[in-house]
Amino acid sequence: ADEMTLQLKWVTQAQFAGYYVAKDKGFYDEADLDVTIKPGGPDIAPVQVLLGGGADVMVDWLPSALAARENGAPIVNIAQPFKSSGLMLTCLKEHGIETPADFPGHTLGTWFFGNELPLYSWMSKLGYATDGSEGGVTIQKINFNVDPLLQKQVECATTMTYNEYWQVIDAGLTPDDLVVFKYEDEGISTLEDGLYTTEANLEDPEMVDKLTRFVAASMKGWKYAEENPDEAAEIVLENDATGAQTEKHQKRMMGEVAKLTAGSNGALDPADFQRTVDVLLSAGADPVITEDPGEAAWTHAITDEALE
Amino acid sequence: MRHVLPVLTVVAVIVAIWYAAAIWLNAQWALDTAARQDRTLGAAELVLDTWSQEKPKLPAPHQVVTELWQTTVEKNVTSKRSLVYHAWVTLSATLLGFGMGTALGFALAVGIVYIRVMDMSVMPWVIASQTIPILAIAPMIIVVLNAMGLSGLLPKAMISMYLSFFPVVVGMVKGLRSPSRMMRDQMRTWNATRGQEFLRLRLPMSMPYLFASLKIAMAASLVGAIVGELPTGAVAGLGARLLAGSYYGQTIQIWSALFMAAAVAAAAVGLIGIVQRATLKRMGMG
Amino acid sequence: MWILLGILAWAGGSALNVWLARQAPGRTTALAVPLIFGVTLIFVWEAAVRGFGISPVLLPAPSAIAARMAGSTGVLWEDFVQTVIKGALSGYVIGCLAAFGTAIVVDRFDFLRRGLLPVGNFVAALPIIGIAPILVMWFGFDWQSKAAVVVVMVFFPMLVNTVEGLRDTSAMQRDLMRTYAAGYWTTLLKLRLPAAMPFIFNGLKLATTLALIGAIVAEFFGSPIRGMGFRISTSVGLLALDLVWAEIVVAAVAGSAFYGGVALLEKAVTFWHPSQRGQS
Amino acid sequence: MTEGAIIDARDVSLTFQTNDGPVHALRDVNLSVEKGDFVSFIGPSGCGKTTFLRVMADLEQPTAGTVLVNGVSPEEARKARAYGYVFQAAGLYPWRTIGGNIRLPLEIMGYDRPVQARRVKEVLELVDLAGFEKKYPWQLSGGMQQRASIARALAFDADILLMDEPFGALDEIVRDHLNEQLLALWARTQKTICFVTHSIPEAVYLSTKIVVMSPRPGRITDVIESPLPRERPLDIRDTPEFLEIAHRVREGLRAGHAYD
Amino acid sequence: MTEGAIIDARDVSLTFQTNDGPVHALRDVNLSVEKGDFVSFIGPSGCGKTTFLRVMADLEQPTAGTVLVNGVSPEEARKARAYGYVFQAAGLYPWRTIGGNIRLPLEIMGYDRPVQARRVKEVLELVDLAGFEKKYPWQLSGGMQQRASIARALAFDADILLMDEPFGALDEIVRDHLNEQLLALWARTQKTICFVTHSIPEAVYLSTKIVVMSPRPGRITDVIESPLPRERPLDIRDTPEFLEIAHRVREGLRAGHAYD
Ligand SMILES: Nc1ncnc2c1ncn2[C@@H]1O[C@H](COP(=O)(O)OP(=O)(O)OP(=O)(O)O)[C@@H](O)[C@H]1O
Ligand SMILES: Nc1ncnc2c1ncn2[C@@H]1O[C@H](COP(=O)(O)OP(=O)(O)OP(=O)(O)O)[C@@H](O)[C@H]1O
Ligand SMILES: Cc1ncc(C[n+]2csc(CCO)c2C)c(N)n1
Ligand SMILES: [Mg+2]
Ligand SMILES: [Mg+2]
Repeated sequence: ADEMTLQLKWVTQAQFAGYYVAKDKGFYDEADLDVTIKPGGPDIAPVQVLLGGGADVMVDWLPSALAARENGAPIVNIAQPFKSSGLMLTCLKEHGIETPADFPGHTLGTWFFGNELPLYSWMSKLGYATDGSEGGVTIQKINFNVDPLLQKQVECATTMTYNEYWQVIDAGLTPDDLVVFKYEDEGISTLEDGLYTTEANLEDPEMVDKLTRFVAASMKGWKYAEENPDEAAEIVLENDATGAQTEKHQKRMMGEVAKLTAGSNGALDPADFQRTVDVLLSAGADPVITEDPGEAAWTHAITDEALE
Repeated sequence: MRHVLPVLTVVAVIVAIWYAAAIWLNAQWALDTAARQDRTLGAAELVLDTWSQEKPKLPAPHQVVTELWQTTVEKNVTSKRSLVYHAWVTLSATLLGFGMGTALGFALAVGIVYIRVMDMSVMPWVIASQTIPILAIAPMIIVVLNAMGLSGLLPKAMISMYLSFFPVVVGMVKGLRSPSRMMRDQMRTWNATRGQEFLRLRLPMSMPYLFASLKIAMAASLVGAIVGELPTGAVAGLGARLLAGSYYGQTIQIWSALFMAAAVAAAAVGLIGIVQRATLKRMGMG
Repeated sequence: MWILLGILAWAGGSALNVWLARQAPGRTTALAVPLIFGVTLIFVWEAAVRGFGISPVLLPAPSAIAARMAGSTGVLWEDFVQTVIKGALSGYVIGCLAAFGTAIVVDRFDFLRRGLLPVGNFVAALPIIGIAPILVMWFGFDWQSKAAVVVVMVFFPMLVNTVEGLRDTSAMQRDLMRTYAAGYWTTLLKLRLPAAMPFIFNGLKLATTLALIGAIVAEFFGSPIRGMGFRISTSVGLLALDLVWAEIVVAAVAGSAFYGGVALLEKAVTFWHPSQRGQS
Repeated sequence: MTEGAIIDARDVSLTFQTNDGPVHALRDVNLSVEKGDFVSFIGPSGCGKTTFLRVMADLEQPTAGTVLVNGVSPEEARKARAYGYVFQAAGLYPWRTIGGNIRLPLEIMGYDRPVQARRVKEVLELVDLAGFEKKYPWQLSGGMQQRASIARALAFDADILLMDEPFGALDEIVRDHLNEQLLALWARTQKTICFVTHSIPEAVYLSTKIVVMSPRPGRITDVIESPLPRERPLDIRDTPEFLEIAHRVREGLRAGHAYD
Repeated sequence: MTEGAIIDARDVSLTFQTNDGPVHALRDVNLSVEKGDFVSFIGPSGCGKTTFLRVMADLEQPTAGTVLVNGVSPEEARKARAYGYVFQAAGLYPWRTIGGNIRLPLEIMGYDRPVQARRVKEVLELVDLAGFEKKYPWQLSGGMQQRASIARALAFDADILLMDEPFGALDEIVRDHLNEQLLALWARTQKTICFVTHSIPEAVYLSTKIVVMSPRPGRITDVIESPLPRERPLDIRDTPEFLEIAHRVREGLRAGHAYD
């Protein structure tokens, strides 16, 4: 079998169920692939791993992938299993924020490491300064958990529909205590988990063949996971080496993730791509990317073949 | 008794302060929760609540102890939910890194003592190297090593090595230079070779320094292994536990991993202490 | 081509140093040798990056880092103030003073010494990466939590060194004070503190590197949107590796300067100690 | 108490408890020293000379017996700053200049600044170290350091001077010179001096009373009252009286020794 | 070169470069020592005695002049292990037993194990330390340590023994005893001995030749050939010849001194 390595963007969880299912259910074997899945972490930049040769494919979000491209990393989107964005901003109701018009004067927490880009775009679209000045908002970097929201160090925090939101709920708050703003609903959503590889890989026919088989098998995994969410969650749990994940949380997460993958057959929708680029280009004084990367940043070559 | 009583007293005081601090830090959450449920808390209820929250700002001592007990004694040591398993993962990287760091530090020290150019050029850079925040470059080191085909234990051990070689260099340079002028002159009058001088004078003379450095190096090495675990994908090890705990706000888990780490460090350092006493005793310097 | 140049530079640099080291020792050679060593190292790095065509998102060339440093002085300065001046320095001062005060109390009451030091050794073994998130949770995101981390880091090395130093007087030196019927405070001031200075400075020097590392690492666990640790951790995500390395260079230079400053002070204060008189 | 005795030891014993069992450093030592006496203690290494001096200085507590210094206990005498002590090694503080070292006891005892300065100058001249006030101890030879340490003990007004082998590290010529000076000082100031030495000629030359001790358990085997006049030129050492006393001391020493 | 001279120094000068400027430790020193001589060096502190011994031992390079030891340069003599050196302080390695310390040079010089054991036993007996082989240095008194250090220098076959104030730290009785033993040893082994001391009686008692030195720049002011017989009981020290040589040494010393 051909060996392949996949670098995830984050730790083992149902967000990546499709790949674990494909491996566990033997879809990769059927495609004559031997896939190693490397979990990510807060300080891992998957792009570095990809360019360093530590992986053949990676999962990344489009905004940070495009930022990396501008910094000289020749990476290309080859498939897009996630159709919609799970990103949202969650506020505690007690702080009196009901609509985006209430943001000025409040502290919004976000993850950085590339994840802050959509929030900056949104704020600039709303016309709010982000340096804490009069009439603007204060942006605070927070870690990848919801403690700052619970401890009231920030008033709103970035959450994912499938993960952090439920951590807030698990902490004892009810949906009634919260106000959520989904990026998808605000019309500023950006593309999330996609599959990327290097330009060099795409020039190698053998590699292209492997990637094609990989994408096909992965999508099969995703569709299986959508249909059997509980079983998929179990598979994820078995693959979690930290032993920190819980069954309840993963099953719930799988259910939410299935909503995001639904509607994608794996091929990138150029319209979604263009919307993401537009959102990023609009980001105020310090834009994330300075020019439209155009079609060089993605390809249908793999998916066209894979989804035959 | 002379040694135990003071320690027990201090520990008792710390535990008391700890419980008090737990009330102070966790009260807000207890009150907020109660307010959301339209309840009011009596003083006793409040105190009990602050000591038994699921994700407290500061877990109470007994919560940490319970967690430690559950994750060490009550779990099979091969289970991924066993702290013993994670401690072992970290310890193996620590020991490998410690070994490599000691070897590197030792080699550098010998070079500095015997080779003039090294003496003059290396030391400032060794000091500068330690002002680089390792956590910042650890992910990059791991990525680069991965790219070179090194993965698993070795990258973590390299970071341990980076942190642990420094105390060994500093201590051993001092130790290898500790023989007095007269002692070195004696060797000269017997026309001893450099090797003989090293083995029979400098090395034994540096033993107390060596052990003092080894203890510091071991603690540094553990920190290195934990740092190295953070960006390896949080797979296994105490660092991964710390990290996972922090993603999911599991403070109790953080604290128990923390104490486990300190216990591992104390045990490893204690072990060196035992070896030290045995060695020095054999050398008649006990 | 570049690889060849790198090898040549390496050979040239070491040869020059070997030659310099043979010359009569003096201030200039003592400075020049490590400098040449460093310059050679940087040149080899540059040559390797160019020669092997290493991607700038893995390891940027020194020239790229230098260009970035020149271009981003504003950001670097802002981060420097936030991390070094506000976080590291204040924590260093508070931590060292607190440890010093504690050391004097601990030294006075033997019960405390025997109780506190073993516990202190245990606490000192707690890895800061575990402590930092907790302190950030307690003290907030701004520099106060960084200072708190630094305080925790420098406290025990400083305490242990000071306590040890205060005990480092010979029986004869203490007996002399007794024959003068000198009290506790007089003995402390005129004998034990001066005698402890070499140890205290050992602690102070050790604490300088710890302080800087502590402040930067703590920023990884929460910070306002400035600071060296913040910049490093977030720029990696954007693959602005030249900025990351620019911050690392600032950190290394600041750390070495801090260390060097304390070492100079040590030379001035403990001029009388054999280790400073250069007679081994 | 013997009438007029400034130091009076009765049945003093001192046992050190060590890991290897008790060490009897002193046993049943009786001695009385009159005001103005110059007493030398001589005896083989480890016989308890230093220990006895330390008992007088309240640096060691006897396990049995009583000692009176100036009619009071050693502790009270120490608190009253009744004596100056010169240790076996110079023991100067390396972070203070020679002047600073000599000034140290004066600062502690609260002398005025001008008085301090005057005294430091005086004693430095006395021990031939004028001009070295600003030097640090390590810049001086061993002998000069030893003289500085003597100066330090002389700087304040103590009636009693306890000196533990102060001239051990010096060569014979310097030693002779300092012996002369010490005698002159003693004659001038009327201090009482207790002096430990290993050198028989030195003991005989300096003392009005020579105490010969024997080792473990340390006891006094002989107390020799010197018939020599108080005024002693250096060449008194060639007189038959001198040689006779020296002979008696040597015999006393040899009796307590393991050899022969 | 003087015929039969085992050590021959011609116009030896040595200047140390220090931060405070040059220190002239030796200037124009000329000396020749015959085989079997017992030479004592005496002089005030800091006059260059140790330095001269170190030059002979190739531990210091003269800045001018030549030294021959056994007809070759000091370096060659050192490499041929021509001498044993006893330092001013005992300098035993604390992690080795007394036996181990004495065995050390034998190990380094590659003696066979049985030979090592035999030699260690022999020299321990020679210095009266039989039975202490397994003890560590800190379990011995200063005098015993010093004797062990002498034993170490005697353990291997060196023609020349260089001793730098080996008995400085000892009391008079022990010192007398060791002096006697050293003479006996010298008579038996026919070694050439260079011996630094501060004690005039010691120098006179031991030596066939006494070298008197004066301080800075260190030079030889007098070389006294002793008329005493090689066989010397301890009470030779009360004879007029002895006192006369002692007097001459004292005068020589005093001349070089700052006092008087
Ligand atoms: N603190 C101590 N603990 C145990 N034993 C001690 C202590 N101080 C001295 N001794 C022992 O007491 C005995 C007398 O010691 P002391 O120092 O009084 O001798 P000394 O006559 O001054 O000898 P020296 O001439 O060598 O100075 C020695 O056997 C010594 O080992
Ligand atoms: N390594 C050195 N560097 C500089 N000066 C030195 C050095 N060694 C010795 N001296 C100086 O050389 C002179 C002679 O020293 P040396 O040790 O030979 O004297 P000495 O006669 O042995 O004295 P002592 O009787 O005190 O042992 C002294 O003034 C000393 O300060
Ligand atoms: C390197 C890296 N780490 C974390 C995130 C943010 N993020 C994306 S998915 C996810 C899991 C939980 O919802 C988190 C935290 C990111 N984008 N990149
Ligand atoms: Mg004594
Ligand atoms: Mg000398």
